Amino acid sequence: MALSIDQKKSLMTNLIRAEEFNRMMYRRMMQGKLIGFYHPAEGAIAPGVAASTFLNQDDNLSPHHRGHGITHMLSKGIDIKYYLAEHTGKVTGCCEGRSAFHFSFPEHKVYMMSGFIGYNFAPAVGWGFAAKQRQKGQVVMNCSGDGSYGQGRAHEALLMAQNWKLPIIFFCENNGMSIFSTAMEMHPKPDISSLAEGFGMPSAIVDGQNVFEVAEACLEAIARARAGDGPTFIEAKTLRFNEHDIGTPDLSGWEERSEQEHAEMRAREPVAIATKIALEEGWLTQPDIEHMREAALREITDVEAFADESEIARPPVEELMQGVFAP
Amino acid sequence: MALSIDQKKSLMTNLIRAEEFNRMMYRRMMQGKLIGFYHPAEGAIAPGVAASTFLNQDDNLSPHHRGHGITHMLSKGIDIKYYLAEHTGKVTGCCEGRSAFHFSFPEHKVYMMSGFIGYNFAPAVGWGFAAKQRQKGQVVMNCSGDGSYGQGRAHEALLMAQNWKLPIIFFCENNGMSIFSTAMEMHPKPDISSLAEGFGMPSAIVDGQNVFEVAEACLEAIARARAGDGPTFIEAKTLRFNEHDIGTPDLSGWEERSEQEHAEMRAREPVAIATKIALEEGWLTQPDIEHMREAALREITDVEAFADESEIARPPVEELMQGVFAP
Amino acid sequence: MRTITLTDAIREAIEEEMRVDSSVFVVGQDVRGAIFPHTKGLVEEFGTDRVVDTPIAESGMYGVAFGAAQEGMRPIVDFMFGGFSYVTFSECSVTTGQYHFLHGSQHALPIVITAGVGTGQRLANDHAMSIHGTFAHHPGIKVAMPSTPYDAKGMFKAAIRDNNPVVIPWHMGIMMLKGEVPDIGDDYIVPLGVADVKRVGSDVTVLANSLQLQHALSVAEKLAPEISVEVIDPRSFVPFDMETLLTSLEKTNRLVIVDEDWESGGFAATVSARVVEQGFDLLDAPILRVTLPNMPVPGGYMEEYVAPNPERIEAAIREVCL
Amino acid sequence: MRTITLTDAIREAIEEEMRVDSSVFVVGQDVRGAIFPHTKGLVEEFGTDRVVDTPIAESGMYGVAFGAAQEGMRPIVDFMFGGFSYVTFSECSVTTGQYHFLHGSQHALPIVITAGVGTGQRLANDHAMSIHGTFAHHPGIKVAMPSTPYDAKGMFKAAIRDNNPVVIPWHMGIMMLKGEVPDIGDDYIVPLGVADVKRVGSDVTVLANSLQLQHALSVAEKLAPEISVEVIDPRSFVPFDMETLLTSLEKTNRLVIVDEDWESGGFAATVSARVVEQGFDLLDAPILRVTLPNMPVPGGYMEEYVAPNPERIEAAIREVCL
Ligand SMILES: Cc1ncc(C[n+]2csc(CCOP(=O)(O)OP(=O)(O)O)c2C)c(N)n1
Ligand SMILES: Cc1ncc(C[n+]2csc(CCOP(=O)(O)OP(=O)(O)O)c2C)c(N)n1
Ligand SMILES: [Mg+2]
Ligand SMILES: [Mg+2]
Repeated sequence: MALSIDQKKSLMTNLIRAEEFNRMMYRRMMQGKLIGFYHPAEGAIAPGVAASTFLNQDDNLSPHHRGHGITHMLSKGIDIKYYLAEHTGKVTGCCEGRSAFHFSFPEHKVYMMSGFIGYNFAPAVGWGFAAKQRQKGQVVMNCSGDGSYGQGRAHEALLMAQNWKLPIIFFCENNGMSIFSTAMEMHPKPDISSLAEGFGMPSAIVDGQNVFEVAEACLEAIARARAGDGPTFIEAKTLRFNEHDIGTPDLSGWEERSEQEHAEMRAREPVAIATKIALEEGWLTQPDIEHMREAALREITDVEAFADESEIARPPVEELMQGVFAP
Repeated sequence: MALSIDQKKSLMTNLIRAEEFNRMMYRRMMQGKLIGFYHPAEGAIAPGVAASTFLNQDDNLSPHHRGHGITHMLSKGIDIKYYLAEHTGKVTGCCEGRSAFHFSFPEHKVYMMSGFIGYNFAPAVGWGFAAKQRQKGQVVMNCSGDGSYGQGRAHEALLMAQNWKLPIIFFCENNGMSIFSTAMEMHPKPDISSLAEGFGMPSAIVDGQNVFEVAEACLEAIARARAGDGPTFIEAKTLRFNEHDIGTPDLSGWEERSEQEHAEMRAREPVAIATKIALEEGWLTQPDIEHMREAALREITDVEAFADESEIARPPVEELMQGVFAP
Repeated sequence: MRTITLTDAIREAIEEEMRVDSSVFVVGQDVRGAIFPHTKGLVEEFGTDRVVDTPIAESGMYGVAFGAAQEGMRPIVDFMFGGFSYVTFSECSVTTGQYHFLHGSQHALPIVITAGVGTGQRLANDHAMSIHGTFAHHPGIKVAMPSTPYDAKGMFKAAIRDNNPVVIPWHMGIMMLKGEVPDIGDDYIVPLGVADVKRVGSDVTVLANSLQLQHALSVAEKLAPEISVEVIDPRSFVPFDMETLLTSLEKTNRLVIVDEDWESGGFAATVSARVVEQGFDLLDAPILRVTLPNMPVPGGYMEEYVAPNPERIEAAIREVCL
Repeated sequence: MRTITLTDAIREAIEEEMRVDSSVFVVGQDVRGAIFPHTKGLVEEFGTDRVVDTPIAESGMYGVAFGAAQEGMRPIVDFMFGGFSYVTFSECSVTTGQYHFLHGSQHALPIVITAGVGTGQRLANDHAMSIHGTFAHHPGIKVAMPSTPYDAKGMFKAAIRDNNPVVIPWHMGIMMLKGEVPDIGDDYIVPLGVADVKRVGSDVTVLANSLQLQHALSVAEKLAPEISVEVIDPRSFVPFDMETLLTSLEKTNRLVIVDEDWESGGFAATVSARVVEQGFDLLDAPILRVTLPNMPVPGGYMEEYVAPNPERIEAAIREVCL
C-alpha cells in the first residue's frame, strides 16, 4: 500500500526517536541507571516503528522485547517516561515501580511484555477474538522475534487465528538470531513465514531495514484485518547489531560473531537507509532531519529527568499486599 | 512401496485381530469389565495396523489412544493380555494394575500413552534424537489423531525433527473428529498434513480405510527414516464409527451425527475393503479369512481368561510407596 | 427451594450470569456438546459466539480467555479435567497471577477457571489430580471449590462476578450429589473467602472440602455417640477464612485436616503451618492431616484406599482425641 | 582442596560425569554459548551431539531429555531461568513424576533438571520465582538445591548418577559464592536426602537453604553472643531428612524455617506440618516461617525487603526465643 508523504514523515520521525531512545537505554544500562537487563535494539528499530506508527489507540499492540518495546510504544503514541521511570524502579513508573522491565499501558491496549518468549501469541488470540466480536475494525499487531516461533504457542495462535479469521497481524522481526543461536539452525526453511503456508495464511516478506517497505506491508495487512478478511503473517528481515542483552557475549553458536558479519550488518543501518530515501525522494531536507533528531533528544532529556527526579518505589509490604487482588 | 504377498497377509491377519480385539474391548466396557474409559476403534483400525506391522522390536512406537493403542501394539508383536489385565485392574497387568488405561512395554519401545492429548510429540523427539545418535537405523512411529495437531507440542516436534532430520514418522490418524468437534472446523485447511509444508517436511495423504495403501506409505517413510533422510508426515484419512468414548453422546458440534453420516461411514469398513482386495487379487480365499478370524477369537479367549483369572491388584500403600522411586 | 445436582447448580449459575451480563462467555473444548452436564444446552441459548469450542490447544484456548478478560470480557474457561490446566500451567499460574499486581494494580483480570477434578473414576494420576493446592501456591489467583449444590451455584456466581482470576474446580465424585438450591429468580451468591461450619461439634474440628467433606460428615455422624465432631468446609482456599477455623479451635483444641491433595506441598500443610503460627496455644494435640500419600494417584482398584476415605478420617479423629 | 565458585563447581560435576559416562548429555537453549558459567566450554570438549541447543520450544526441548532418558541416556536439561520450566510444567511434573511408578516401576527415568532461580537480580516474578516447592508438591521427582560449591559439585554428581528425575536448581544470588572443593580427581558425591548441620547451636534451629542459608549463617554469627542458633541446610527437599531436623529440635525445641518461596503452599509449610505431626511434644514455641509473602515477586527495589532477608530472619529467631 503506497505511503503518503505525511505517513513517510511520521515514520522518519519515529525512526529517529527510536534510535535515540535505544541509545539512551543502552547508555543508562551501562551507567547502572536501569533495573534488570536491557536488550538493545540497534539495527532493529525499523520493524517496530513501521508496525506501530499507523495503529489506532484502540488497536492492540504486543511489542517485541527487543529494545524493550520502546520503538513500538513510542510509535503508537505512548509516553515513554512512565516506562523509563518503571525501568528505573520509581513510584511514577507505569507499574508503580514493581515490574522491573515489564510494562503495561491498558488505555493504549498495550497490556504487557511477558518474560517468557512466545507468551504474546495466546493472549493475541483473545484480543483478536474480542475485536472480531466488537466489529469496530480493531486489529491486533502481534510483534515478536524469529526465535519466538519455536514456541508451540505460536502454532496454536496461527491455527486459531486462521480458523476464526481473526484480525491479527503476526509480525515476525527476524534478526536471524535468538541469543547465540541462528535462525538458520533453528528453523528448517529460510523464512519463518513458511509456517503461514501450513495454515493457508497470507504472508509477506519485507526488508526490515527499510521502514517504508515494512510499513507498506503493515498497512496492507491492517487493512485486510480491519475489513474482516483475517490474519496476515509479515516477516521483516532485520539485524541485531549488538549482543543479545547487555553483558552477554556476542556469540554465534559458541564463537564470537565475526568482524565481517558486523561490518556487513552495519552497512544496513535503518536510519541511513531511510535518510537516503527521504533525501532522494525530496520530501525531507538534511536540516529537517536534524530538527527531528533535536526534538527527539529534547524529548529524551525530559523523559530522563522525569525518571531521575521521581522517587524510588519502596512501599511497605502491607501496602503491596493490598494490590494483589482487584477490588 | 509395493507390498509382498506375505506382507499383505500379515496386514490382513492383524486387521482381523484388531477388529476382534476392539469388539472385545467394547463388549467388556459395556459389561463393566474394564476400568476407566474406552475409546472404541471401530472403523479406524487400519491405520494403526499399517503403521505398526512392519516395525522392528527396537523401533519406537507411540500408539494412538483410539482403541487404546491395541491395534498398534498387537501389530508390533506385543502380547495384549498384559494390557487387558492392566485395564481390568489386575496384578498381572503390564503396570501392576496401577495405571487404569495406561500401558508400558519398554522392551518393545512402547513406553506410554499419556492421558494428555499431544503428549506423544515431545518424547518422540527424544526417541528420534537417541535413534539418530545410535545410528542403527531405528525409527520412531508417532501415531496420534487429527485433534492432537492442535497442540503446540506438535509444532515443536515437527520443527525439531525437521531441523535435525530425525527418523520420525508423524502418523496422523485423521478421523475428522475430536470428541464432538470436526477437523473441518478446527483446522483451516482440508488436510492436517498441510502443516508439514511449513517445515518443508515430505508428506503423504492416504486412504486410511485401505490398510494396504497406508502400509505402502509407511514402508516408504520408514525406509526414508532408516536411511537417515529424516522425517515424514503421513495423514491417513479414517473414520470413527462409534461415539468418542463409550457413554459419551455421538455428536457433531452439539447435534447427533446423522444417520446418513453413519451410513456413508459404514460403507467404508476397513475389513470389508481389505477382504475385497485380497479375494480379487487372489492371495487369500474366504476360508483363509475365516481361519484368521477363528485364530483371533481363540487368542482373545486366552487373553480374557488371563485377565479374568488374575487377582485384583490391591497392594498396601506402604508397598506402593516403595515403587515411587527407582533404586 | 428445589433439589438439583451439583453440576446442574453450576449450569444455572453460568446461565443466569450469562443472561444478565453479555460479557460473560464460556470457552473450552467440546463445551458446546457438553462433556459434562454443566455446559449442556448453553450453546442453544447463547450461540457459538458465547459458547466457544477451540482446537485441542490449551494455551491458545486459555489465551482466548486471558486476552478477552484484558479486553473487559468475563470468560469462564473450562479445562474439562483439572489436569489439563497443567498443559498451559505457566499461563494459568504465573502469567495470570502476576498480571494485575505486577503491572501496578491498574487493570483487572476477571477469569473463571473450572474443571472436573478428583479421584473416584479410576482414571489414574493425569485424570485424577487435584489442582486447588497447586493454584493456591501461586499468588494473585483466588481458589475455591464447592461441596454442595447450594454452594456451587452461589460460589460460581461469586466467581463470575469477581474481578480477579478465580480457579474453581468441582469434584467429579459429587457431580451428581443433590441438594437444595433456592428457586430460579432468587438470586444469591456465596462469597469467596468465607468458610462454612457444616456440622457443629465440640471435641475436634475437621476441615474438609468437596467429596472429602461428604466423607467427614458421614464419619462425624457415625462417631456422634462417642466424639462430637465439628466439620468446617473452607469453601475457599484463597482467600482462606482463618477466623472461622481459629474460632472453632478455641472450642475443640483439636484439628484434623482432610485434603485430597498430596501430603507434600498440599494446602493442608499450609493450614497446619498457619494454625501453628497463629493458634499454637489453642492446640491440645498435634494437627493431623489426611491426604494423598506422596505417590502419583494410581488408577484401578487402588484409588479407593490410597485416596482419603472415611476409614482414614475416622482413624485420624480418634488419634487426636486419644 | 581448592576454592572455586558455585557455578564452576556445577560445571566440574557435569564435565566429570560426562567424561566417565557417555550417556550423559546437556540439552537446553544456548547452553553451547553458555548463558551461565556452568555450561561454559562444554561444547568444545564434548561436541554438539552432547551439548545440545534447541529452538525456544521448552516442551520439545524437555522432550529431548525425557525421550532420551527412556532410551537409556542420562540427560541434564537446563531451563536457563527456573520459571521457564513452567513453560512445559505438565511434562516436568505430571508426566515425569508418574512415569516410573504408574507404569509398574519397571523403567527408570534418569533426568536432571536444572536452572538458575531466585531473587536478587531485580527481574520480577517470572525471572525470580523459586521452583523447588512446586516440584516438591509433585510425587516421583527428587528435589534438591545446593548452598555451597562443595555441596553443588557433590549434589550434581549424585543427581546425575541417580536413576530418577531430579530437579536441582541453583540460586543466582550465590552463583559467584566461593568455597572449598576437593581437588580434581578426588571423586565424591553428596547424597540426596541428607541434610547438613551447617552451624551447631542449642537455643533455636533455623532451617535454611541456598542464598537464605547464607543469610541464616550471618544472622547466627551476629546473634552468637545472645542466642545460640543451630543452622540446618536441608539440601534436599525430596527426599527430606526429617531425622536430622527432629534430632536438632530435641535439643533446641524451637524452629524457624526460612524458605524463598511463597507462604502459601511453599515447602516451609510442609516441614512445619510434618514437625507438628511427628514432633509436637518437642516444641516449646510456635514454628515460624520466613517466606515470600503471597504476592508475585516484585522487581525493582522492592525485591530486597519483600524476599526473606537477614532482618526478617533475625526477627523470627528473636520471636521464637522470647
Ligand atoms: C520461554 C522462554 N525461553 C527462553 C527465554 C530466554 N530468552 C530470552 S530472549 C531469547 C531469544 C529470543 O529470540 P527472538 O525471539 O528471535 O528475539 P530477539 O531477541 O532475537 O530479538 C531467549 C531464548 C525466555 N525469556 N523465555
Ligand atoms: C490435553 C488434553 N486436552 C483434552 C483432552 C480430552 N480429549 C481426549 S480425546 C480428545 C480428542 C482427540 O481427538 P483426536 O486427536 O483427533 O483423536 P480421536 O479421538 O479422534 O481418535 C480430547 C479433546 C485430553 N485428553 N488432553
Ligand atoms: Mg531473533
Ligand atoms: Mg480425531
